[in-house]
Amino acid sequence: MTALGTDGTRDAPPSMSGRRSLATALVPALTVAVSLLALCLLWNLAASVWPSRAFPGPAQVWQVLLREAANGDLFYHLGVTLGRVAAAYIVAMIIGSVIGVLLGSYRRVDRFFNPWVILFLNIPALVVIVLGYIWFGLNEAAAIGAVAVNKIPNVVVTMREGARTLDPSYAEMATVYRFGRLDRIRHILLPQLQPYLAAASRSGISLIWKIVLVVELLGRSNGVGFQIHLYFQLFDVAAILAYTLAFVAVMLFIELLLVQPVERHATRWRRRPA
Amino acid sequence: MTALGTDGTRDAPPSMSGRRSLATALVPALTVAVSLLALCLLWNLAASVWPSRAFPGPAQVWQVLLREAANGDLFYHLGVTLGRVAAAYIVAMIIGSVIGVLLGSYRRVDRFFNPWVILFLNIPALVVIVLGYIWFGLNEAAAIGAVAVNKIPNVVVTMREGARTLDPSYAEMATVYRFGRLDRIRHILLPQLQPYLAAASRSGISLIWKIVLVVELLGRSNGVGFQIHLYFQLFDVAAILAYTLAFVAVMLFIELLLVQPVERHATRWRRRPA
Amino acid sequence: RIRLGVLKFGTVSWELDTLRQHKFDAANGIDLEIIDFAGEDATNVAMLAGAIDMIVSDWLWVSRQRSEGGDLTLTPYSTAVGAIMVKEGSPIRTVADLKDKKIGVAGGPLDKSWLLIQALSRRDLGVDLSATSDIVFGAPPLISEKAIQGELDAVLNFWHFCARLEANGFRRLIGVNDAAKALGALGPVSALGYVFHDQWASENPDAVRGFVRASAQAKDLLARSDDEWLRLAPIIRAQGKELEKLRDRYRQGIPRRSVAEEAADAGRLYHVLASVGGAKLVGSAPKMAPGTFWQEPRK
Amino acid sequence: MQPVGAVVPLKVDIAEKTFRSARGVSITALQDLSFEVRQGEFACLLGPSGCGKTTTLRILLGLDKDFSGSFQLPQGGSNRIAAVFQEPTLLPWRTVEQNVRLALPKSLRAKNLDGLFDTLGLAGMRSLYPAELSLGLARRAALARAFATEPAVLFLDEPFVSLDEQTAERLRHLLLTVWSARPTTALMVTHNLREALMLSDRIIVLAPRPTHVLGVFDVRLPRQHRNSQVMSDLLRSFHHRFPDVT
Amino acid sequence: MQPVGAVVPLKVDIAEKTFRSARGVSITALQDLSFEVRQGEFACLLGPSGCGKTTTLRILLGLDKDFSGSFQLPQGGSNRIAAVFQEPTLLPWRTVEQNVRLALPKSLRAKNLDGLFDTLGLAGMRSLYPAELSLGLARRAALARAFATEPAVLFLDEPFVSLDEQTAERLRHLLLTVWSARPTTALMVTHNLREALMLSDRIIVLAPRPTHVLGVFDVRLPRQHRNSQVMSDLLRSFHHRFPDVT
Ligand SMILES: Nc1ncnc2c1ncn2[C@@H]1O[C@H](COP(=O)(O)OP(=O)(O)OP(=O)(O)O)[C@@H](O)[C@H]1O
Ligand SMILES: Nc1ncnc2c1ncn2[C@@H]1O[C@H](COP(=O)(O)OP(=O)(O)OP(=O)(O)O)[C@@H](O)[C@H]1O
Ligand SMILES: [Mg+2]
Ligand SMILES: [Mg+2]
Repeated sequence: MTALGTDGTRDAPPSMSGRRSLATALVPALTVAVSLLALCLLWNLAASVWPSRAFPGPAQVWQVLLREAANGDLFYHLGVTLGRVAAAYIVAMIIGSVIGVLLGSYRRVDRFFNPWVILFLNIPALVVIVLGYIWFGLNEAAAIGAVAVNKIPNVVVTMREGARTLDPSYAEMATVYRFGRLDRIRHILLPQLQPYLAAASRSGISLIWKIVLVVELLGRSNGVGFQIHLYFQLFDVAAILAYTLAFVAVMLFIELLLVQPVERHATRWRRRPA
Repeated sequence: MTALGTDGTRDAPPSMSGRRSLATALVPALTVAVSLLALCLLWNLAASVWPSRAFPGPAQVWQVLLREAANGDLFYHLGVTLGRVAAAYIVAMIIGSVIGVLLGSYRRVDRFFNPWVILFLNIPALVVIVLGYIWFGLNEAAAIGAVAVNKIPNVVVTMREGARTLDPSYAEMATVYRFGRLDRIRHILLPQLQPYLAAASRSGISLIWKIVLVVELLGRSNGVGFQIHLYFQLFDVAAILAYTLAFVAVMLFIELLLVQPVERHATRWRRRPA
Repeated sequence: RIRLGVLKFGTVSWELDTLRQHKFDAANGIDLEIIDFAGEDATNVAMLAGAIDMIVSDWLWVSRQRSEGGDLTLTPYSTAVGAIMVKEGSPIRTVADLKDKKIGVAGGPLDKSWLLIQALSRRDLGVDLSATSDIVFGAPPLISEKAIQGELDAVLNFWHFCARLEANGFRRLIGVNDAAKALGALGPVSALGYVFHDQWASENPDAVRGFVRASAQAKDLLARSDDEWLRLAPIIRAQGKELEKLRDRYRQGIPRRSVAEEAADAGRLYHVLASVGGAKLVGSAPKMAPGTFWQEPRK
Repeated sequence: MQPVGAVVPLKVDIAEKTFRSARGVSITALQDLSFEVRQGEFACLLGPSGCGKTTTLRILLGLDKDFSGSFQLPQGGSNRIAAVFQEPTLLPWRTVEQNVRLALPKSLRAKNLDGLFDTLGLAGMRSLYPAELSLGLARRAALARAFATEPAVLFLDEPFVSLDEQTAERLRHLLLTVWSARPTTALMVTHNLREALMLSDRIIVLAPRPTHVLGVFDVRLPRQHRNSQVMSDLLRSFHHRFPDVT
Repeated sequence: MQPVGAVVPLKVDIAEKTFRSARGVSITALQDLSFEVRQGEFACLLGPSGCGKTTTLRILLGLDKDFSGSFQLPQGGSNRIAAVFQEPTLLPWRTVEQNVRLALPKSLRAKNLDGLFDTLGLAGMRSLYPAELSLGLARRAALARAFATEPAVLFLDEPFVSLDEQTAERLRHLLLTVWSARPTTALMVTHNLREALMLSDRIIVLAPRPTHVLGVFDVRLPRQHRNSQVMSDLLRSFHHRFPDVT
């Protein structure tokens, strides 16, 4: 469906477009590298200015990381935690988005359920997790369910705001042209909700990971949260940071290789700053 | 503004417009009352279907609430916690919004700092809190600062999405008519960011409160989090729920008496569902 | 077959590792499954969720559960308790010197050790420590770290944190056991015990008996053999002086009295604690719940 | 030319339509508005700016149900409705071509649109996003969307503004082609009297707000006979009947 | 009528302006576009839809800096610029009156706007939000905003579409009043040749995209003499010079 150049629209000369695609591929990667390097330097500086057992430098953490990676612990616990994060994330995003869009679309329903949302938003993670474990046993389902219940109200709140800002003229156009239910969701609803989905996703993953840490502390025998709390008992901050950074690295990879390309593709229609 | 349909509802005939103002004042209050009642009933039902020491019914929790209120503990700890939540909230929202809008507006800056955002987003609360206490001592400033640092990346992520969706034509209009800096922020920027601010605020307050709980657990000698963990060690779920609900009640009051009226006023320009 | 939930790298796991390493479990006809958790609270939750048969906890908690209708009971594990630690060169010499000092307390205001110290100070010195000193509650590792940093003048921490501090230039101001003795206990009382349900014990009497025997054998070995401690060093995560201190304190903490004696002392302490901690700590029961200490049923 | 089935006209009978603004002001847009358009007829709505023309179309499109009165759409044929809104209302996140195809019923999705895009001068613009179009191009894309659906009823709200006269003229012819290819009832809002006289079978003249029908001007002449001489006569007779309009 | 200081014309000299669409298509909108408008003059830009008129205005307004070439705005006077965009571009969250007042410089904020709103037929609409206006009303509000600022340079992008002829005529007179009250340089985009002939001192005729100036048509007659007879003559001579346009 690419338009060939007709009446004055001409495609870029191939030589130009060749260099451009190389540049567009390299510049972001380079920026990220420089950015991470700067971060490491800053960290190193801070660690040498305030030397403390509680704040090891990057080299120390790197050693621990290698050690834990070598004995396989790192990958095992990271894998388990990532699995839990992914499962809870999917459950929370789907349920939360559906509820959020419904509440944002129907003012009366929202008025009724708003106090519930506020309640669930503010129940401490601890309470939900303990109740989950006690009711459903110390198993994965309870753990993941508890995390999802913790996160869902946050998704609801964000998606509700998104649904409230939907432009009615697009929905009207869809009504006139008798769009099917699926087309409506795909072409009218989701593109408008995209920024809210992105916000809910990014802060969502991080919130879920933080709750998974608590869940693992309170009733699982593996996972990064389990390890982090063990090392906290020993006050081994280097190990805590090693596990944290391993997770952050995974997130960074997902962000750079998956989320950002998808997002760029989804938002390329936007008028960019000149 | 319905998402999936445009079916309208008939408005009241004009003769009713006098009664309308009374109704608009009463109906929401009534809805909230009915909603809370329904929630209590559901809770009661659940508590009697799955009776467990870990899941007391509303009556039991109410008694604990009265007891704690009578001996003054409730108000003292609630007050302390609310103070911390408010302080951390203000700090996090201001700093986070500024950073978020900057990152959303300048693509290069964003590309550079995005890895940092992801890092800070995913550092476990525990790590930040412990480092905060270690560096800055076991004091209020460290506690509030640690909470703010935990929350800021979330605000950044949401506000960044908001800044990315800003409609350039309004900014262009402002440029042509030489709007001052303040006018731009007040009349161009903030109204467009309002839904993102609302989302960041609502889920923000709840996140901050949850982190304050951890902060109070790890190194403060008062506050709701301190109490909750005390009761958690005794496994007194009724008391935990009592403190939780006291906080939720405060939030509900703020929401209904402050946030919602302000929000209604700020968004009355939106085309409402017919 | 026993499912035992413990804090990984906690002191209990040292004993259990020895127990398993030397096959004391099989020797006593039990099949011990150890489930690691990352926090003390986690083991409590797991117990209440029915996922495990046995955890390690303190008798006060057991008593409270019992008086609220639960059927938990315990068998002594260790009498080792914490102490107030100060820096070697600190001017603080007695409890009276703690006035106006900044004291870090691990756990919280309802921590048993803290209450005993308070009771002692009130009785002997007429001083309410929580009023005259600046008390900071916090997580045990954080409190220890802060003591080393020097932000806190004195800390009350759990025994293994104290042992590590001792190896790092701290000295004991007063041990909680000293306080307990001063307040009427005749000997060291096991702060912690293996906790399980009465019902489970009566259904699996052999398992409990076998476990108690196996535990005793392990303790015996740990009391005798220094090599065993060297073997445990990686789990304990300590070496040299720190390891020796931990070993010595652990050995001191091996319960040597009969269950009945301990139960009687615990009952006495209960009164003291109830008077200081009030209903908030012990619940509505005026006395320690009978049966808190598990008595081997006579055959 | 008519399909099987009863021939039902477009029948409008709106007693009142009142808006209540956010600040509480009541604005009555329509009052006792009633007119009819026979099936297969082309009618124009002519009225001052702000009188309630868009409001009327929105009611007929079923987008606003909060009014008193009733209306009836023509029955028979494919029953498909198409509308050209006053603003283009293209989905900004879909290309021009996608915008047009999405509005098509499943059976027409794969339709060849080359001719349509060519006539509209959009041939090179199919892969552009709406934000990359000029306003005139966007309007043409909106027209393409409406024409492509082969509707039985066609509503147009000032479709030919923001276009140069040459392009507008070409599009008017295209509109007539689309309209006559199939039995189509068309209702078009316009401020351009000449356009109305050239295209329509009847012109419904509206009063200022709150609007009602001032009168109906029927143009009975076949379209091919409406040359510039005839147009002058038509204009004169229109001005004679409605001296206050334009 | 001219203020003190050198009289500098509006001078446009754009070598090229090329867009790159999101899908990678290159679109050259302007190529070798150069023209001049003397200070205090009223000029019209006339060109086919999509040729690059809006693009030109955006460059002159300083909203698009990514082009090769240069331009110069007239100097002297208040130096204030006002623009009527092709779409109203009102802030949806501010009322009509707030929209107008916000665009005023601090010194004019408290100005009495009753007369202006009256002439524009917006008297009863001051407290409405833009979403509650018809498109024609919204355009008038945008005109009110531009006129209220008393600009030294005024850019208008098809300001009078979506308006009935009567209203449009009234607003054209208003525009001339505003323009002549103070030394104002005006550049207006329009597709309406009659409008251009009636209002302007010079008409700049543009070619289709990539656009450049086809020719300049100067109307030297004072405006009060442009009666319908003169207009016909002007039209004829315009068509003679630009047979392909309109
Ligand atoms: N949502 C609304 N709330 C309040 N008033 C409204 C609303 N929508 C329209 N109006 C008012 O109704 C009247 C008719 O509006 P409408 O859009 O139908 O006019 P129109 O005839 O299409 O005008 P134009 O030719 O300018 O497009 C206007 O005065 C407008 O201000
Ligand atoms: N952001 C953009 N990206 C790509 N192409 C663009 C962009 N903006 C404008 N164009 C193209 O530039 C050309 C000129 O657009 P412009 O808006 O200046 O036209 P115009 O003369 O104002 O037309 P109209 O009379 O329809 O408003 C059009 O072909 C348009 O598709
Ligand atoms: Mg209209
Ligand atoms: Mg244009």
